[in-house]
Amino acid sequence: MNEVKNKFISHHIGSLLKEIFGSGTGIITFIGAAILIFFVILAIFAPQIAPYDPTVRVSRSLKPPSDEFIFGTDNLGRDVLSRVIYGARIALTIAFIAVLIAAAIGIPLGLISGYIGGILDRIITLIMDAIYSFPGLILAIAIAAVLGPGILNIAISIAVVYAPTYYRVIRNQVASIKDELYVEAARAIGARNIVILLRYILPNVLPSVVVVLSMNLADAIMTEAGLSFLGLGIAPPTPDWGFDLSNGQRFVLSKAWWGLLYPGLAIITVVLGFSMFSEGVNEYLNPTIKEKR
Amino acid sequence: MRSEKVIEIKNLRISYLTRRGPVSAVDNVSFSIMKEETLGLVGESGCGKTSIGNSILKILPKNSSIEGKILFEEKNLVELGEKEMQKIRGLKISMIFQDPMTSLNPIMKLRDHFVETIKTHKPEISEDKAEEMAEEAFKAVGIEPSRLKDYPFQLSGGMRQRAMIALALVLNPKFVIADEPTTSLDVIVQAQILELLKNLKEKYKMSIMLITHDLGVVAEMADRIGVMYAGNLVEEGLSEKIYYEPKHPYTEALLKSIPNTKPEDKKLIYIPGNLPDLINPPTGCRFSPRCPKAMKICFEEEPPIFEVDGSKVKCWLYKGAEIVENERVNQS
Amino acid sequence: MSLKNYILTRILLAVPMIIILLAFIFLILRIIPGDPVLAMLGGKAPKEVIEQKRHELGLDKPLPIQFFDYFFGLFKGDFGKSTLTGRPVLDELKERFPATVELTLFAFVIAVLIGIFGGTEAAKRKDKLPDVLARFFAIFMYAIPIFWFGLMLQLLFGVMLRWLPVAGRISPAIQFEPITGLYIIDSLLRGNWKAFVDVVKHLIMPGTALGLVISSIFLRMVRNNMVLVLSKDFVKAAIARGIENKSVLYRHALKNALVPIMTVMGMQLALLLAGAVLTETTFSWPGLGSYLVLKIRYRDFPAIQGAVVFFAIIVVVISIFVDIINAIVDPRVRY
Amino acid sequence: MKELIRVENLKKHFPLKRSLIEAITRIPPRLVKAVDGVSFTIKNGETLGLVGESGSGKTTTGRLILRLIEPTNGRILFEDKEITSLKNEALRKMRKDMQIIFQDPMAALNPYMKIGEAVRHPLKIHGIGSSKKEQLDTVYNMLEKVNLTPPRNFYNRYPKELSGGQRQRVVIARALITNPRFVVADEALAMLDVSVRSQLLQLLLDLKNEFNLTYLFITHDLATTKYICDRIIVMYLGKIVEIGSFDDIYRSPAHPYTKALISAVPEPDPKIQKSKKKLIPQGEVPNPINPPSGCRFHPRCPYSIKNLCSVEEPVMKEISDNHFVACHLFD
Repeated sequence: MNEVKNKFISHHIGSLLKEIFGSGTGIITFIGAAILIFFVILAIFAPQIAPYDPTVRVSRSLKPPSDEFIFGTDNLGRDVLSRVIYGARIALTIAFIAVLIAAAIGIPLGLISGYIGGILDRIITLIMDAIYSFPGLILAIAIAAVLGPGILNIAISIAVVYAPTYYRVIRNQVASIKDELYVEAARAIGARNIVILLRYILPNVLPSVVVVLSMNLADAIMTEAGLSFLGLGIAPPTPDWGFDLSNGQRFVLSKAWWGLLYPGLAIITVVLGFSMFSEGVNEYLNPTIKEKR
Repeated sequence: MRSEKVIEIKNLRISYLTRRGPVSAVDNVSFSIMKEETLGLVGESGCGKTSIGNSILKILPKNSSIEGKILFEEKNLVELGEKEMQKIRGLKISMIFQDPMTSLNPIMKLRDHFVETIKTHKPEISEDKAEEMAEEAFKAVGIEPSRLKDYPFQLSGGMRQRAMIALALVLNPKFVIADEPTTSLDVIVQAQILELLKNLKEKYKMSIMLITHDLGVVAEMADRIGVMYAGNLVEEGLSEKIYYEPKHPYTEALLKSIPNTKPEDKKLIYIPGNLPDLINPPTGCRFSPRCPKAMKICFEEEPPIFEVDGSKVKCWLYKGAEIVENERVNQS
Repeated sequence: MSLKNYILTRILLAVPMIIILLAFIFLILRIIPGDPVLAMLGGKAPKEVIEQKRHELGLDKPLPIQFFDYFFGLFKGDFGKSTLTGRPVLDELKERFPATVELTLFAFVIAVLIGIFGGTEAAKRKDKLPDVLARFFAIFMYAIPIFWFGLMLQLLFGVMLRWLPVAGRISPAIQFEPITGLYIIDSLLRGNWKAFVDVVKHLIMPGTALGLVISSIFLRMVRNNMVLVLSKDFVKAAIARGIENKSVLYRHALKNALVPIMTVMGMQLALLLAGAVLTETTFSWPGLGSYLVLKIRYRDFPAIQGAVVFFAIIVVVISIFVDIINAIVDPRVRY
Repeated sequence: MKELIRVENLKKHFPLKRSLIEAITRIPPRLVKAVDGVSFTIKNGETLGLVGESGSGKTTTGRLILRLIEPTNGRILFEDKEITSLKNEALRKMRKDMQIIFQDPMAALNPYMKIGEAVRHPLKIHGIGSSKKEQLDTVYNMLEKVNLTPPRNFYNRYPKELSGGQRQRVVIARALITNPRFVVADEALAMLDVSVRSQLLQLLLDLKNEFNLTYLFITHDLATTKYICDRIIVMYLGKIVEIGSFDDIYRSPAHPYTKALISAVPEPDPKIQKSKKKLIPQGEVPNPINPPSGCRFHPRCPYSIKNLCSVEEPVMKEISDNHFVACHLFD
């Protein structure tokens, strides 16, 4: 389980924060949730919040931050602040869709594979392990290259990378819970398989599902940013943090730092937000965590 | 009569700082161990017996604090620095742990455990000589010396505990702390190990402090027994005295509640209630809430230690007897 | 099981893994909706040209045949021909490979050094200031997208301070004949001091950017495993035998803590390769990663497939290697 | 007394996991012969002790009788009815009458289930009690019987909020709520503190009398059997070596292994201890993958007979009334 979690950026961050703040998990969850709500609001109400149209030239090119354009303007004279605000839309949408697809593939497979076991389990595990061991970004790049741009296509590319992670978490949990003494106890009192699955195994797996889900969102955002930085994301002029960064890179030599700084900070903040939130959820949903045997 | 004290513990207090507050794990405990003597320290889990063992070698966790005196070779170990403690550990005082599986480094050959220990304390000894010493130690505990090149996991449970004992004794320490040395073993292997310990004690003329929850194990090994309850040493005396004439109601109850091997003695007696919470220990005597003989004073005032018939008892039943130690006097 | 048997088993186990990975890559690049030829030529190409191209690439054959062609081709070292340059893909990959190795190894060494020493010291001083600082470093470092970090370094050290070159592997002005392809080694072998300084200057920024980001994972892993191991009985037992602190920390604890970490480190090395794609793009580093991105831009599908397969093989080789080291360090693995 | 359980030639061989090379080369998996042909009966209302060291197969035997694991061979009869091949529904229905108390009470309780719900669940599964209220009353009643009082306070707690002894009381309550006839107590007291252990032993005795239970009391600790067991079976490496009444086993043990086991129990009484003759065999229990030939105890047995014990497996013989032993010394 832990080994699987290690692949999640957000897991590292979240539990580190937990370690630092000690019992103050509430604070971490709260800050995480606040950041997430903030970005969700930005995404939903972007037209109302953003001062300018993000795709339209509103000033001269590469204007440094000023009172009028507090984040400056990019090479096409577009307002960087507005683009950062609108960027939340693409980032969050793709992340959510990707995570849903990955979960929809990985979770049922993991449940079946873990509970039934046997040869089917071995085969699925072998395939999933092979995909899992492959560097995710390169896989996503290859798939995105074939599929071409588009929100759904990018989401699929990311989902393929993360589906094995869900599978592994769920499968390993189910397989180990199946051997727990309380499952044997349930059989000893005469519970049916379906009752065992629903009342004894599922409640014990659910927390990991929720935690993995929220951790995965952070990683999906990172991967999406990486893909669009490489030019494999949404077609311009749609505002997208990763694309804006690769666009801004061309003007590094002109010292136009504002085009680079703000989209990057946006990515970092969202990733931190998801990490904090998922760790808090982890703590909340896991009644065994506080008191050890 | 052996009268020379190997180690003397005076007014020892150990507490742990936890999230719920400080836990007073050991409260004002004093006792000594004589040369070539085996003292058994008995009690249920959480009574503080392991804390005492660890405090002597100063290997308590970081959230702990020690007060009092642990006198060994005219030095107070409580005040000794880490460098000086290192010179004592393993050389003069050794420890045998409960679980030999987890107490040996899993990815280190047994031979290297020995060589490392010997070379640390006696750098002048050559590696070959150290290996020879390890072989001797293995022979002494009844393991084939060729098994030194194995890893701990390749040995059976009983063999591992033998190896652990050999490692503890390789530098011929004069004092050995054995912390539940047979708890994780099966009955027959336990008997083998106890027998081995007894023989080795005779051979190497060392003192042993045997920590265990099992009164039977203590009776097999110990000359004297100390009974602990909730951080207090409630009774201390010669083994036979403790068994035939227990003075403290807890000792009495504990003796009755453990099964003996007499087939006719089938009456089951148990101590009602639960162990106290050491964050808020009961006022007065810590056993008072469960004690069948508790009097008014037991709930109000902590009993001093009385000397009764050669035993030391921390119980108000013996009010009027000579007070060995009154903690309010000694506290300063 | 003897070490030899273990290694044999491990290599045997890698065979199905490689087959699955190759099949997976094949399936993704051939079956997923979207036509590589159309994507290559654009929608407006005449039908005959498309058919011609299909035939050229063997795409008109039935799928299983295509798969076997591809599979046995790979077996013989035939990675196909680039549609962009017309050269064998394998040759192009071989040219690019040393650059990626140099960057990745440099970053890996930085990450391991920071991870092991930082993590050990943090664990030793658990909950004290150095530990808290180390943990904060790990949190923020890992939330930073590597390419953004690279851009910020470029901006600061390349553009504003002008200390280091912004991009590339070596200055064009420097005349220098490579031997192994690893420029640092080559420049030393040639005794070309000027080239060496130049190469190192080029390597510092991308290598450090990549290394620092990955170091946060190592740091955290080493720290947490060390904290766990330090609480184990055998550490207490070692202290109780009078073993010195340093010896307990590094000889007993660290070695044990590294056992589980090593597997993850191997995986991270593979992850580093992925990170290298972004880093190479950011710093115009002429390695496999920027090769892949370049080929994607020109829709050179044989080259894309070749590069991905190449990555897959590297990953499998690394994982075998790591498992074998693990079995040497920890004998329990073999049984 | 009527017989409640009959076990005939019961075997359980667990296959070891093969390595890849072994699987490819079709080397048959090695077997751990955990239980290797045991036969015995349990009479209605008695408590049968099953004693042995780790690796003796005692826990596996308990689980086999309850059909929690599938036997490799042999028959199990419950009230003269064969239950060895019961499937699905019939097997589930049978569970109402046969229950188990586990060693580790924390692991035996679902951490996400309130303890009241855990105790009530068997009632729901078997449709006992017409209404929720009736079931709740039954549960409260049971919680009170195991001394978790007041029961309403305990009902809504989670396992982690209880002490070890209290958790074990919950497990006992859950096992007894369906009014079973037969209960397997699998090292049920091993993980508890001395003072709690005797409390729970007393509880088990009280409940046995109240519900007219039949116990199979599995333990490694010979000394506790005397308070509760009428008869005792001693197992060694998957085989039964001796069966007899408590007095037979305790006062006149026949098998050298039983003797060793008894003399190895640490004796708190210093006088007895000094006079007691120790008969401790050398070495440890061998690996059940390759058990010794003939009598499995012969390599460690001080009385081993040359060319007999190592070759021929001893059969069960009745040496006195209902006292059976499998040893060549009694041929």
